[in-house]
Amino acid sequence: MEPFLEDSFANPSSIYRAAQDARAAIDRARDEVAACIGAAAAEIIFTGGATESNNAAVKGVALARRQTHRHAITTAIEHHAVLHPMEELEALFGFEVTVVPVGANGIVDPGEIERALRPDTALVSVMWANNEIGTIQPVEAIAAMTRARGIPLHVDAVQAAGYLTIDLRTVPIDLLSLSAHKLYGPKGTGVLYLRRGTPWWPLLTGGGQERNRRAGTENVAGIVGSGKALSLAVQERERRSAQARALRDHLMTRILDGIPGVRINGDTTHRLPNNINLSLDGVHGESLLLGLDLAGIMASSGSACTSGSLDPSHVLEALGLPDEATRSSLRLTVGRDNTRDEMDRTVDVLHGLVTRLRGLSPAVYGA
Amino acid sequence: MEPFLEDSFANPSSIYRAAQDARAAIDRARDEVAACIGAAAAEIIFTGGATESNNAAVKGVALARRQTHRHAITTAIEHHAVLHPMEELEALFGFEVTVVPVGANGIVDPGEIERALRPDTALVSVMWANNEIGTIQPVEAIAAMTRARGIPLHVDAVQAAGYLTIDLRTVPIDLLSLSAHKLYGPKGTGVLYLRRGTPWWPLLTGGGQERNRRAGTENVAGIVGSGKALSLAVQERERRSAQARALRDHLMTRILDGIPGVRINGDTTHRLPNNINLSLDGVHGESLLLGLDLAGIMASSGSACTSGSLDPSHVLEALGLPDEATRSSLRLTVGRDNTRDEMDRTVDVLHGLVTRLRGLSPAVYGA
Amino acid sequence: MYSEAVIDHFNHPRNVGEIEGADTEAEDENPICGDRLHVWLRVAGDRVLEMRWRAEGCAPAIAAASVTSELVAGMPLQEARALDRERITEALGGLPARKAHASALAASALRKALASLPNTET
Amino acid sequence: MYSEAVIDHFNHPRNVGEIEGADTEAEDENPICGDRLHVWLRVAGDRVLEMRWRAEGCAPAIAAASVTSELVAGMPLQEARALDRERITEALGGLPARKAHASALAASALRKALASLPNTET
Ligand SMILES: Cc1ncc(COP(=O)(O)O)c(C=O)c1O
Ligand SMILES: Cc1ncc(COP(=O)(O)O)c(C=O)c1O
Ligand code: FES
Ligand code: FES
Repeated sequence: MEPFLEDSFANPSSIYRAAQDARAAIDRARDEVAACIGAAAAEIIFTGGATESNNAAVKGVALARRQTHRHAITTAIEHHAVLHPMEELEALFGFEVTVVPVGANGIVDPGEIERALRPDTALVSVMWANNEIGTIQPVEAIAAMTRARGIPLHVDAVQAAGYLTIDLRTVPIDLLSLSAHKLYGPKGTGVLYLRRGTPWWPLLTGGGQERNRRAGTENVAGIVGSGKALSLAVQERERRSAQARALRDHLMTRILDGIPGVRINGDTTHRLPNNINLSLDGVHGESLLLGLDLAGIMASSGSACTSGSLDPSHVLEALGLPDEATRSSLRLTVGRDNTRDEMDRTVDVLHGLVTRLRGLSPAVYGA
Repeated sequence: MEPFLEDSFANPSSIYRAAQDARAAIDRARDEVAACIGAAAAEIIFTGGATESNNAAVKGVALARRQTHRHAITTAIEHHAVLHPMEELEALFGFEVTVVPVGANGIVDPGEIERALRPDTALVSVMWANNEIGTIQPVEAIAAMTRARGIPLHVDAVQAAGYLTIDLRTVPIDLLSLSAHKLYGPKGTGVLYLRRGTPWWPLLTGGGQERNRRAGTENVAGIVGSGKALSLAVQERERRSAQARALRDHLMTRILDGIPGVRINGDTTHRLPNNINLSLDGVHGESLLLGLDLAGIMASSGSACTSGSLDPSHVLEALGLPDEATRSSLRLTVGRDNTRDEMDRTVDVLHGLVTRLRGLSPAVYGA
Repeated sequence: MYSEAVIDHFNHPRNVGEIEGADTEAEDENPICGDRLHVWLRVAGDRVLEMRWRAEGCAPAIAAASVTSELVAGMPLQEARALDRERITEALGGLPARKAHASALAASALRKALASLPNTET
Repeated sequence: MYSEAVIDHFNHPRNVGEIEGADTEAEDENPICGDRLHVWLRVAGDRVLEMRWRAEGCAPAIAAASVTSELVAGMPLQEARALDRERITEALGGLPARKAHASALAASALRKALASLPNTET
């Protein structure tokens, strides 16, 4: 019987017995997530998504250190949920932010980060793997450098978590963002790893939840789902990676062999096993997406006009791609449930579509 | 068939057909919420909870206006998710914050707000109804004042939504926080009403979701549940209010009649129909909670040591209650599914418990 | 997201190709998006007889070119000169707000071709 | 959240009450929480014979007083003087971190009572 009271009943930080189950479920999820990345449970904070994790990480460290440190470093291919908070540090707090470029292969040179370090560098934020081109960044080398200088390092591992080994006992990263919804978990819930002792100014203040590091009644269902999705993804990592790689490589080989005028964007070896990013001469990415979508195949593009904004992909621009190549870009991501037949069908649909679209063009391609 | 790609599949801002359903569901929820409070759908932002709504509201307006306005006004009985962001404005941006006191009845005098207004007041934040003592604030009078001076007004309506009529066509509030989980909806999802044209600096930046006012992949399930819970609560408002009031009044009368040494905290008429807040001489709130809990009855207390923090309730302190009264306070909230029998049983359990605990005391009470 | 008409024109574009010995032709480009459109027209007296086109661009840009080629067939020159993006968007059954500019390319390429016509009438 | 022992002592507190003609007694208060505890002791030779108490406070403070009254019955004075909050917490089967200080009141009230004993031994 629970005559009273919806309020505390719903709130897993309350002391009541009815709330104990929710509390215990959250604690189990915390243990699961911690185990996935070699962290202590007390270092895991649940958030409302990877965007919040990234915002909280960048602003959290910078604001905590702002009185003595007014410089931050990131790379040109970060997610906007890192880049925009960095711009806020400039606009609101007079920070200087060094945005380190990447090579034409979409990988940052740790030497460039090292050269950008200053005595007043508050933090460095580098993603583990890029969401558009799948390139894997040398975070181990960067972590060694930042740790040696006592500078907190934030890593956006949203895309890496399903495919790469993340062991924070061996890689001295201080803050790490994760999201379960890229791993078949619920949307609108995320994780922030915060190494013990990292300077911290909370993004959300209010109640004392998450040990005063993130206020707000917890999304219990989302947290439980996140714990499950992450630990399942880690358990299955090797199998899923091998499977994705086999399918991806098959798809890529068939596209490169069968369709003329195609180039790959981003490094081909230091790359997530599930990602392909191509530019297809003379076709517009948005037209490719629609054509594929009409055939039941989902993809994305770095072209302007596809994302709801009119800006082309800042990631592809950072590789130094010409406008045409960005406009004609196509990203395909291999999922857990995909089959080899689907890869073949995708190549066929894409081939037909590209041929048809090039046939409409005033220019002559691959003919 | 959805061979590709978990990524865009999961993301309701993408252009793909598979994402259209999620998008449409979010839009329906937005319409539902807007209809509940007399707003336009475009003025509704979904957040990760009322804590985020409050943080976003206070910081969002203040940061947008910071170059010309460095003053903010709030009251002493706001939720910490308003008070702590206010403190951040002081610490990070050199704001001055006027915390207006309340009367001994827990209600703010609009004249006090008026006297606190300055030419550089960036915003005013006043809650509609208090979560501990249920007192209802004169937000209409305050809104008329702030509107006349062009100062944005934020109202935390989390506790009010289920019991009071909220019609933003007639009350010129500029920002309003709501949460479905107080209304039997999901946890970890909230609503922020943002009147068209209100100065805005987003708390979460990144992708362009929610028209650039709140970045991050949306918690689709939570949003849908929130829309449902809120619109159901509004439909049932009169019935639920009448029912809660009848039960609450019965409970209150029986307690006052049956148990000596009890006083009511907060105004008895301008008060939510579901809330009781008492102080019971000579017993410790935390002991009452445990005793009630062991009998299956949930309650809460403003005593230190019950909330996870060691601070006694700032709300009860703001009423000017002596320490003993805060320590011995008990909040009972009548829920949707409660019955008259449960009220009677609660009085009996409480009576027995108070008698027993007073019997342990070195002092002599009500004997 | 797109209307039936846009998808139909995207899948089955009408009047694609060149016109040998066209009375006028023009190529235009949307400088922001990079979409390109080349149109060829046959004209007789004060009417457009036929429009053909080639395009490289997004789906609504292709659909806009296609529907424009249908709209102008047999259309008085004066009316064709006044054909604006709103009318093209309407003929497509509407466009999402952020793609509304896709019709502009078709309207401007057509206008450009008509402008270079030897001025026979009026 | 609370151990079985805490709940048992809260529901069935042992040795509640005063001792008429006690050998010593003392009252103490936790200044932060406002919890109050009064203890009465009977002592014979170098042993505590009996402790009785009255308390106003939170559940673990009540349970701590109760379990302390059991612990000290028959205990050598020297051992009773050394009884600390850790030992009381242990006897309660542990306390949640944020309530760990609840045992302190029992330990300090006991120590205060023992300190005011006419110093018979040593
Ligand atoms: C690398 C990376 N970081 C952060 C995010 C933001 O995640 P969310 O939209 O779930 O908040 C994404 C989402 O696409 C991402 O790919
Ligand atoms: C008045 C009020 N505002 C804000 C909040 C914060 O809500 P949440 O914990 O869901 O973020 C609460 C929750 O108790 C509340 O009662
Ligand atoms: S991309 Fe075609 S109109 Fe912008
Ligand atoms: S309230 Fe009892 S120990 Fe703090």
